[in-house]
Amino acid sequence: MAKKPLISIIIFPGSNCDRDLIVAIKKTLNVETNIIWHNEKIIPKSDIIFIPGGFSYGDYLRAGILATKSPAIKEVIRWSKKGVRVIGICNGFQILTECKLLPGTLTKNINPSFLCKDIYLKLNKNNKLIKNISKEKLKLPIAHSQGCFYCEEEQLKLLQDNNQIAFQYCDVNGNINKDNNPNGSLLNIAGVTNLKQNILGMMPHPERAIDLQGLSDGKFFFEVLKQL
Amino acid sequence: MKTKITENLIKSHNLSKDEYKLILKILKREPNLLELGIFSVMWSEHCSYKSTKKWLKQLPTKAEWVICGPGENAGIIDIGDNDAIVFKMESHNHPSFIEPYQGAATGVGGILRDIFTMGARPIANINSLRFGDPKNSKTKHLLNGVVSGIGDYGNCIGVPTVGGECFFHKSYNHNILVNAMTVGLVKKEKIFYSSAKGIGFPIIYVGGKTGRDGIHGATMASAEFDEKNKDKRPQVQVGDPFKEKLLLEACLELMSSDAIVAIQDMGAAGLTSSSFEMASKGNCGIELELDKVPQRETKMEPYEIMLSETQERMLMIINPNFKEKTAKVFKKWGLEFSEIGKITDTGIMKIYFKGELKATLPIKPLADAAPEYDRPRTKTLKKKEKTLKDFKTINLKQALIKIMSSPNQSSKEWVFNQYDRSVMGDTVADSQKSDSAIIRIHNTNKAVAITCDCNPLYCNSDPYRGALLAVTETWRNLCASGAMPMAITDNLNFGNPEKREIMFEIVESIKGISEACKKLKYPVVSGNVSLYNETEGKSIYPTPVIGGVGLIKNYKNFGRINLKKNKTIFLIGKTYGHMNQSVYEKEIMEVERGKPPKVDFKEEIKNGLFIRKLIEKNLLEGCHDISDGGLVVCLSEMVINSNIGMEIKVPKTSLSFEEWLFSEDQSRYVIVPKNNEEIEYLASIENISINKLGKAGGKKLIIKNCLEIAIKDLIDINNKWFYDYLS
Amino acid sequence: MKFRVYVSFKEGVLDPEAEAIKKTLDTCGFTEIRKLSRGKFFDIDIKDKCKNKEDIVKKISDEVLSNPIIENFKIEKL
Amino acid sequence: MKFRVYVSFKEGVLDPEAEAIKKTLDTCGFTEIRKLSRGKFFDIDIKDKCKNKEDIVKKISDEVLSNPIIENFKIEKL
Ligand SMILES: Nc1ncnc2c1ncn2[C@@H]1O[C@H](COP(=O)(O)OP(=O)(O)O)[C@@H](O)[C@H]1O
Ligand SMILES: [Mg+2]
Repeated sequence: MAKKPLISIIIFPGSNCDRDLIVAIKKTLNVETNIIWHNEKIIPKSDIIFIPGGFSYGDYLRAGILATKSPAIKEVIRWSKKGVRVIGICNGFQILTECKLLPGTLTKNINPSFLCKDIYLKLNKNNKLIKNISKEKLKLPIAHSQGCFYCEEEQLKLLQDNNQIAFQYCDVNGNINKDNNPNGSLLNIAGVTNLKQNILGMMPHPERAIDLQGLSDGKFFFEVLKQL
Repeated sequence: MKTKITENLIKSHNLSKDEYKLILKILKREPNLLELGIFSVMWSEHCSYKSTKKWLKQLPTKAEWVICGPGENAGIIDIGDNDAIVFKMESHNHPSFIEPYQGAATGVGGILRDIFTMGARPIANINSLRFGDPKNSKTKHLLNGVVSGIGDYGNCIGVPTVGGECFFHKSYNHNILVNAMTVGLVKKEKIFYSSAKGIGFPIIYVGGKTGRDGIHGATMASAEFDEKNKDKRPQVQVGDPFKEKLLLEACLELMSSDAIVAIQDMGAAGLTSSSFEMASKGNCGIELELDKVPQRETKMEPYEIMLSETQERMLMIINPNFKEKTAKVFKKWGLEFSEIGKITDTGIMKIYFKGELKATLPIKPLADAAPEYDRPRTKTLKKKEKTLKDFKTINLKQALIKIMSSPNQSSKEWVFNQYDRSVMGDTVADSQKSDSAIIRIHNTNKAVAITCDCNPLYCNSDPYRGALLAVTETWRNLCASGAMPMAITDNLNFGNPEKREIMFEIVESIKGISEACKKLKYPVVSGNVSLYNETEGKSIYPTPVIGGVGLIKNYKNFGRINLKKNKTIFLIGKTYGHMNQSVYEKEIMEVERGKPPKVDFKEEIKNGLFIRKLIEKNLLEGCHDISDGGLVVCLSEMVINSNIGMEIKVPKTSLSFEEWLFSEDQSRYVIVPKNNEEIEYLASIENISINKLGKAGGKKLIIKNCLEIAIKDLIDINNKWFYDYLS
Repeated sequence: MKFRVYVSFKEGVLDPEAEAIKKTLDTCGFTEIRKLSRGKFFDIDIKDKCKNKEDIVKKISDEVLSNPIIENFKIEKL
Repeated sequence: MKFRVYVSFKEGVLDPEAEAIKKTLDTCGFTEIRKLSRGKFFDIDIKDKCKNKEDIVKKISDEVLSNPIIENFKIEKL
């Protein structure tokens, strides 16, 4: 992107990481975010559309489902088909799977209570969307109770074969194993893209880790967006 | 169908005979049932503070930086640059015992509303919890429910829950404590108050529809309701954090205009106390039309509408020029709202229902006549206690293991991992990383430090000193985080004030808080009182929980519970070996005896200011105050947090190893300087007691000639209890 | 032997979740719904050899599966 | 007209909450239970005047009330 990218963010009733995301984008990319209220019927052509974390509609019924009924989501679907990049974080990821823009689903954590902690993420350097992040691993916070990624076996195979698995939970040395799977996700999956790799969903929160002591890897995530 | 006001009815409304006589005098006639209900809640302990008002007045509440002290929905302090911090603590003890999940959740919801009612955006929650003996059959269920209730509510609304306390003791077997505190941020010129203004201005109700939630049980049992509507039993309050989030955003959006003249949340006693207090503060009258109150259930009576405690509701007085704007904002956020009345100049509250006048109450006389008691009190009858020194010695390593794996000293990871601590992106440190939680003031370099504390064993042994120590402990926590302590909120949890010994505890505690606050120039700006925490004559230990708030100039320089390899470890402050009421005596000797430790305020202030200065100048790698469990617990926590070991030598002293390691003398800190000479020099010129303890490094906590334990073992021991207990 | 236990809210208890679902359905065009309420069910298979099966299911429903303060339950033999 | 929609997990999908309940029951002595599974139900009242009531309920169940990747639903007329 030569000139400043146009970044839109959709806010639903109950979203609560919208401000954090807007601030993170401003701090890392020096861009003002274009705010879209959930019932707007038109989203202007954007370079990236973000769906923030939080509890859209209180996460009632199940996380993400009620938000998929908003008018703005129809626009997200339309733009995503045209190749516009769409990134959903946490609740945004849940919304993207619920409206089937991303494969699989996010179910209750294996230990069914809410879990907030800092985790490490291993990056898939063969995934188009994130491969230019200048780090092997990111340390980011997670905070969710429905983050266990699940899909059917054939689908999982496809995700692997097509490099759609963008992030996996790992330990401080980058090892992926059961002990550092915080929520029971298949293959420690923390983030996936669609087949075309223009839509990304992830459970961890890069926007909360911009400039705090010991927690600033989120900036690597945002900075790479400049290069898209 | 006029209900006769019988003696029983009066009694079931918790009104004494004298109080009823006063009602007759004020009204110059008999009240009807609705009016009786209103009197009963307005004069309840909860709303009128009738047992404690006399004493609360003695609390020091002023300082140049105090913008608003007790009396409003929350206290407010000035942190410079036009920013102000709004905070308060509130209890939801009884509802949480009945239904832990909803009770705790709605407790959080209630305190959040108190904060945003004043125009502030909530930026952090903390909580102080007391449960019964873990072996008690109900404890596990209560712990599970309360923690997930607190977590789910705060997580959903998107305010980080960054710290707190969780303490077990059998005195809470039948009365748990759930005290929640919220801290908010507001621009000084955008503070909203509850005092009504504007004759003729409309009163707007917004938020959840009114149901029969939480209507006083005893009152509902009264004759008329019992026979006619068997299914109209009182209901538990259920929290709706999603609605609260909408309410929060809508209120803050509307507050950015000049629409709102006055605003008040509907908390305890719902519409009654909110409307009454607004009118009373503004010296005006009020007219309500109850048909216009949005209702969730059918056939609700005026009595029920006025006394309902449905959550997530607000009352506001609107400048009529902004009616449209107001409607627009509430519609945007999908909130139910309704104009339910207006402000008048009559000084009278008039309540209409279906066109009929149902209640007429003079506001000022009712408020002014609210009872205020000086209840009799006597010193608790306990055996004369003096300091006892004959403690049992056992293997020191075994003692440490037992203490670090005890429910009260165990890592609370199981608890705080259920709380979203990082939302809002300004959590510099939760209370695991520093002695208080540290929240950056958005878009600035400043931060607030927040902590809460109370040691019930200290308070039970000596309510005066115990309360005083709770205040100093929060002050020390703030200093150890590098913050300038500014003000406190308090939550006074006690048994039945009509008992002389309990009243004695209450008064002594308030005196203890006052004394500490005066000495530390650390005023009380808000608080809450929760009485009658007793079952079958057994009262809880006196538990005056203190919530402290301080200011950090530069969020990058804060005190970390941390070690650094090869750096020297120092002890600040004097060790006298006070063991009574300590964790050691409780856990190892299984006794609670003697007096809690003393505080020398000169020493306390000197050490606290010294520590803060070191942190502000970024001269420390790590810092931790010494509290429950003494020096060795403090050192263990530093080892666990940093995953770095240490080797310590006990200095030559007349104290035994036990006293040296486990005593709970006050005003002490452990620090890890970047540069030893500099710190030693600064300490010498300020006449600070400083002792070299040893060095950080290695994979073990080694205290020469006393004990040795691998970090890994220490971590396992410390983590084990909660997971074993709950799985 | 199999039982199904239905757990639902008592009359008058606020159910924010049902309210939010109903509202969403309204706004996305399912305006035909007059009322929506919500509950949970549990299918329990009890070992054949054990006596008083029904009492056991009742006890479990009361003590574990439902929250008697806000919920009712009903047991059905399958 | 009233309908009840049952939503339950597909065969083979892990339900950690049901597992947790089963475990709790085991530890508090209810060892007679062979199996416990869990589901949700929704009671939906559709306005009388509206046509294709069942289709509407089906649509809502499929699009909103259940998650087709892990859940099945069944509709019952009440
Ligand atoms: N123990 C206390 N110390 C200081 N202030 C107190 C104390 N208890 C209550 N207050 C003050 O009295 C007022 C009324 O408190 P409360 O009834 O809890 O308010 P609300 O109805 O808004 O929750 C508040 O301003 C509160 O800060
Ligand atoms: Mg209030």
